[in-house]
Amino acid sequence: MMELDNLVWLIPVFPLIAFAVILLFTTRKRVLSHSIAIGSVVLSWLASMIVVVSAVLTPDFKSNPIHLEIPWFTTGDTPFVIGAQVDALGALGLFFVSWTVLMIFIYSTGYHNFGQPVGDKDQPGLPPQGAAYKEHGKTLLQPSVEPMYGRFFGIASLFAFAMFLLILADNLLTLYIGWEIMGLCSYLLIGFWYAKPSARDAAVKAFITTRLGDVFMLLGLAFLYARTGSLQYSVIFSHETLSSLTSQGTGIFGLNAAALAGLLLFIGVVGKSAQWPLHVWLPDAMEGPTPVSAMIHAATMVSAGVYLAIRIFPLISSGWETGAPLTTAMIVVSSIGAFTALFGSTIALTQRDVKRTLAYSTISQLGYMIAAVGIGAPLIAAFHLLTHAFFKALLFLDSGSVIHGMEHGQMHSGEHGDAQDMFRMGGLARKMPITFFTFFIGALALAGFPLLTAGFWSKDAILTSAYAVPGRIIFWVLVTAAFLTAFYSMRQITLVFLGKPRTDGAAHASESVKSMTIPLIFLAVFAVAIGWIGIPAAFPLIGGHVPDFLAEFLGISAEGEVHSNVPLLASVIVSLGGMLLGWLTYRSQKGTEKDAIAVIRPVYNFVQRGYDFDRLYNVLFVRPAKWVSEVFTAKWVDRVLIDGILHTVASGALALGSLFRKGVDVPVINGGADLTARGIQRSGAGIRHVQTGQVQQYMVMSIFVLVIAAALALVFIV
Amino acid sequence: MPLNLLYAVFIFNAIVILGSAICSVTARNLIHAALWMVLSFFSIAILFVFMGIGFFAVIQITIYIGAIAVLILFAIMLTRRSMQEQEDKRLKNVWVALLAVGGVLTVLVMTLRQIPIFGESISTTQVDEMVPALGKALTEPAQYGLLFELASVLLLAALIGAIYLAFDRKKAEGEEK
Amino acid sequence: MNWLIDNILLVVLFLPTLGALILLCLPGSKSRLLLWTALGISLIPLAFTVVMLLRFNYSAEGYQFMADYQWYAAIQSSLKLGVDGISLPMVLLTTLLTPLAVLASFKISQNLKAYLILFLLLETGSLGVFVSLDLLMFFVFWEVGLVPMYFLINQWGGENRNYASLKFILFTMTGSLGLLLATQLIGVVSGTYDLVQVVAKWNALDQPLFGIPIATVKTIAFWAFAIAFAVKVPIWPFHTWLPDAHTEAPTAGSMILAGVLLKLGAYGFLRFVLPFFPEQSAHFAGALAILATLAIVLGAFGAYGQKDFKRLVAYSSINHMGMVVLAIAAAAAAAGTPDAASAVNGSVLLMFSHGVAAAGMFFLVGVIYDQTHTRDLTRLGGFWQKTPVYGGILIFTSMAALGLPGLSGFVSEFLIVSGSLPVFTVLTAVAMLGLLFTGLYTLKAIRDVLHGPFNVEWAGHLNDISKRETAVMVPLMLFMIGLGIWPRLLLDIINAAVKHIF
Amino acid sequence: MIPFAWYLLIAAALFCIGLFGVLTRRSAIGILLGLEFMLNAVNINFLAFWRAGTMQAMSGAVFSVIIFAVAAAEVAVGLAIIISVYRSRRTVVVAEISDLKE
Repeated sequence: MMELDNLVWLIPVFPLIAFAVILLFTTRKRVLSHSIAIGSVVLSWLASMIVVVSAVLTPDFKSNPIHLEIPWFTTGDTPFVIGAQVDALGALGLFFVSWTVLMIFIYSTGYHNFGQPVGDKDQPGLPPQGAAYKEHGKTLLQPSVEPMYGRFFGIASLFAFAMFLLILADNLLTLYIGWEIMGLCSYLLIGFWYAKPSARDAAVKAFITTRLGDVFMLLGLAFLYARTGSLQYSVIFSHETLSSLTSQGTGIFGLNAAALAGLLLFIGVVGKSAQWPLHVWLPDAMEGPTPVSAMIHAATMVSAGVYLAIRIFPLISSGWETGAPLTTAMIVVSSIGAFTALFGSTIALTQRDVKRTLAYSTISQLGYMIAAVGIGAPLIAAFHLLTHAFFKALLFLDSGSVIHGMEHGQMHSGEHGDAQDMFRMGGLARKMPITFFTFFIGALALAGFPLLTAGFWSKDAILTSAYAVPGRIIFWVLVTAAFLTAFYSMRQITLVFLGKPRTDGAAHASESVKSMTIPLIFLAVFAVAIGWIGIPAAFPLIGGHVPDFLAEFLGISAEGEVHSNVPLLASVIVSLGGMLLGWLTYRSQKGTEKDAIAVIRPVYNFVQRGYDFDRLYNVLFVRPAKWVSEVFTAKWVDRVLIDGILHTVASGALALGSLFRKGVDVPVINGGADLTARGIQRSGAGIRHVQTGQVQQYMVMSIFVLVIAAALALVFIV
Repeated sequence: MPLNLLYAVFIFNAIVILGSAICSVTARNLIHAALWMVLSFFSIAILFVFMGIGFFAVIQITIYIGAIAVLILFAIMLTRRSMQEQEDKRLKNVWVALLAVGGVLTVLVMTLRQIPIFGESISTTQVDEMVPALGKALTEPAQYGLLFELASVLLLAALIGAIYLAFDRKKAEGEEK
Repeated sequence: MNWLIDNILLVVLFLPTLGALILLCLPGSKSRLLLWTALGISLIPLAFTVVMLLRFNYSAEGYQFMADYQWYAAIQSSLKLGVDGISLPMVLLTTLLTPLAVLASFKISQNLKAYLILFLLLETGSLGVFVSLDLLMFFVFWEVGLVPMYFLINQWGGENRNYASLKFILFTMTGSLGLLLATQLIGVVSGTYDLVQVVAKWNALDQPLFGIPIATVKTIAFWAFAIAFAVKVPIWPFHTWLPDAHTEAPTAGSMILAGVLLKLGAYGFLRFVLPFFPEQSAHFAGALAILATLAIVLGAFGAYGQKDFKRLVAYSSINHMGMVVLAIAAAAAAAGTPDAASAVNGSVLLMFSHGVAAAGMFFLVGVIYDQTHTRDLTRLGGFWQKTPVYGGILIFTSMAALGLPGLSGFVSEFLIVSGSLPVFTVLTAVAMLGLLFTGLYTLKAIRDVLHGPFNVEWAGHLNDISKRETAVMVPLMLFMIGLGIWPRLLLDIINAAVKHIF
Repeated sequence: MIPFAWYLLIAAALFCIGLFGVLTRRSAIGILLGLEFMLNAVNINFLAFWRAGTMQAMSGAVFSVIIFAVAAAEVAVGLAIIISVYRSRRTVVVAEISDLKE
């Protein structure tokens, strides 16, 4: 396997080199930039495929993962070892990441209008406004190429590098490095059109919200490292380490050390995978270009969170055995996941923006996976991660194609309006057949259309596992969410593609270029076919006739699992029922305003605003943070308290000095009545000064000092 | 009294003390503030009864409520008009002060917890027999006689000073005019 | 050649002074000549430092490149020089930043000769602190470093420079007062100022001194040292001189101040406080850790609360140096454990990477200030359109300062957190709040300078970063990325010392 | 039987409330009110400690008596000062008004 080893570490290196070359030398050259970027991704894709295929062909791959390592640094006498590793889960990740990334890169050339003229008014930092051209004496607009074309591919390459690094890491620290670099890239890409204040703020929000999780994650890493002396998977997930961690108490909520570390890391997952309560950044992240949305939401970044959750499952589930009641940590994880699944799908129901619907849908689907991890089915979560990556990437790229078509139509017809509002579309199926067809497949997969689509198989597997959990609350929550998902999927299809065009822009929309549609077709194939690799053996009728390839590869033991028909029936019913209901509700949509499900307007608006979490967080965190920084720390503590004491001491010293000067230099005899009078005047002025409240301020300060001194004395002396 | 009832009364009293004190320091109208203070002082007298030293309860009522509070009330009323003009509606530095006071409270409680007899209880039985002993202690030269004399001198000085301040200024103003 | 190798530290230490003398003889009107001479001279110590790095023996214990010169025999003080794994990175930092600071000063027009001479003297002062193995010499160099900085702020500073320079010198002098007394005490009691001998003799003392129990004497001396260094680091609440000094200092002055002078305090803790007072350090480590945590958290809050770009960066220094001190406190409390080794490694590495990143940040602030003559963040905005290269460099440097994995700050932060967490669990957790706010203020700066609609006030006034300015940033950026990817570049050297001391 | 701690806590809280008044009041009389609370808190402490002990040493009670006396004296003088200041200030205010009229 010597050649394979080299291939493994080369996979992330290609995009990294592309990033460096593009940003240092070729930002101004469009053809060169995208050739380098796509070339590097193709190389990575090729290498990944070789690795994945050889992994699949290796019979005992599960016990012999590819692994290479080097010491990174030494502290004291403890070396810190980093390395690359491809195990079954890693191969799975490598597979979907390399495919989706490649597709997204190709799509991006079309999306950024490669081959079109440069816009006259375009400037870096703003989306292209279109280029004017003359036809039959009339001035018309045509799409213009993105001004920062090269930079986009540079940053996107870095993003690809980070994701590959994360997948290939053999230890949590390297994973964290990829994780954070990806955070930076998502910041740069969401804020790609940085001159737009909304994009700028969305980028900051995304970075900070995920960083909140990351800070806890770093704490978890440090905790784990301090307890075990290593962060390598092979060490920390080994039996000895896990059992010793499980037996160590922490005194925090009665968790053992493994569970505490798991939960700390899980907070990072919550941030990255946009789970409630750190989900707020993801809908706003739609400000970035659409390929970015696809890359962040489907293929890479949010998947990274779930990937980590699956990786750290041994920590979260410490002390748990199959069939036993869930541990505290697992209850936390599964409830957050299930809640988010429901929560996200209700909001997705009310969105008007085609991309925001998908964003909330992503939140909800990630909730599914997290819930699956929480109920002890991490590999099923991995299955859903795989299928979701394909069909959600497909849906996002499709939505970009739709928006493109709409913008084109608007430029053509001179109509102005929100090109992303689904209620302003309609009837696009005939204008954009390929987009429609692929979108339809993606939406079916999202809705879990039975038997045919990938989404059905993975969702069904999750529901089956959830059904086995005592109490079944999570099962019913997930079923409800699945119903809503089917409903909004169909709502989206109906509003966007079916019926008659509701605006001029929609009437003049046109199909996107080939560089955009071909990746769509590829992804659509996967959105259907990838589910067939995981048909459980216990499935009625066809189960057993088709090999459950996935279970074999990942090593899920199929024995002992009873395939109940209740979850299967439930998933079929909610899927078909939800879709039917969605179609019935929206098939006769008229006008661009009214939404048929807006029965109670205030409630609808409230849900549409994402249950007002933005406002809540603004009041709870953002404004207090500003106050604490700007007023409390910068002004009171530093300027008033510390500098105040300093100035008091200084003016005291000055006063003492001037007193001596007056006492010695100006003899009292020379003074006379005049001086005395002035002295009295001055003292009067002094007292008036005192009365304005200076004394109270000084008192406050001295009290602070006293309190600090006393506290220190109490802590350290007594 | 059964113990629970005793506790209930004590806690109620404590709430009255602290509550009215808070009202007093935050009241916008100074007269209200003074009245709240009277209530608080009265409850403190009750606290002394709980301690079993009724004598001090009586002193508390006569001196604090009978003399000091009335004096303050009179002062407020005498200067009422200009006082209300001058008294701004809002308190100042509330948050800083709260922070400081909170710190003081924390430190105080931390310190108090280290007193060896912190966990003990005080009997509520009246111990009026100690009053003569107190009287003796105050007047005997060997004990606190000197202190007592000092206090009386202080009071005398205060008396004269107060009269002087209030009286002299008025006269001086009259002469100027 | 052999003489050179034997006396390499002496050469490195006094070459800048020699350079200052040469500059003194040059005509003050030829500014190009002065600048290039100063730059050339300051590059020589850097070259010698690289030689030392290459010849450094990773497995030897104790100090290397030692040299001893007779200075003042009557009080058993001599000019004794030597470096180990802790001081060598600091020497590298100093010799690296001085030429860059000179290169950053090409726009200075007023009294350039004096300005450059002060910079070279400053280099000698800082290097002296890092390489002297004699307490008295240490103190002399400690004070020597103050004077040039005072004049740099006072003569080439901004509007409020008198206040700032006075505050700077008063704070540090007040701190040094105790340091001087404690140094004298230790020197007199031990009968020598030699660092190696003092550690042995001073720690062996167990008899009462001057009728005072030895523990009390040591506690007092400990605090005298600790406060002097704490002011210099600076940790809360002795930090308020720093934002003022930075805001008023010229760009290159800020670079050296943040890059080198702040490290003197932390270095003092590692070199003197911990070895001299192991028991006292362990006993008071909690207090130190609390102050460090306050510095981390309040430093980050303070940075986020600023509207002045340079003040924001200045507060970020408080935040990062707080991390350094937290690690030192953890090492003091848990001396001898792997946690302590991890924490000290992290703190020295962070000292270096913060020196590089903070110097870069201050320089980038200066680049903008040179063009707009304002540092008010509310008046900037949208500069990325006009200055794409500058924008890229600023984001890169900010990310290094923020501790983005893959760049220099991260490994050190990870080591510090994992070293301090078992020792001061709660404080480290609280310090994470500071880390979150590090992200907030960094993004605030980028957001206000680069992003958003372009402020038309600056239309036509704004040029992208020049070649000379890029040349200042490139070496710094190489270090940021080099240390991020391959931390062994320095960690092997640092760990060689840490293994033997802690 | 009342826990000794309760008295101490009440006294500490009262002291802090009084301190709050002293720090936040704008007028002198308001500050004086706060001061009275603080004195009372001290008094409670003195008496509680005295009562908690053997009651043989009289110092606690004696100090409390002295505090009563001091408080009375302080209030008398304080109020006298305040009243006199007000007198003068009122005349100042009147003078300003008449200045404006001219």
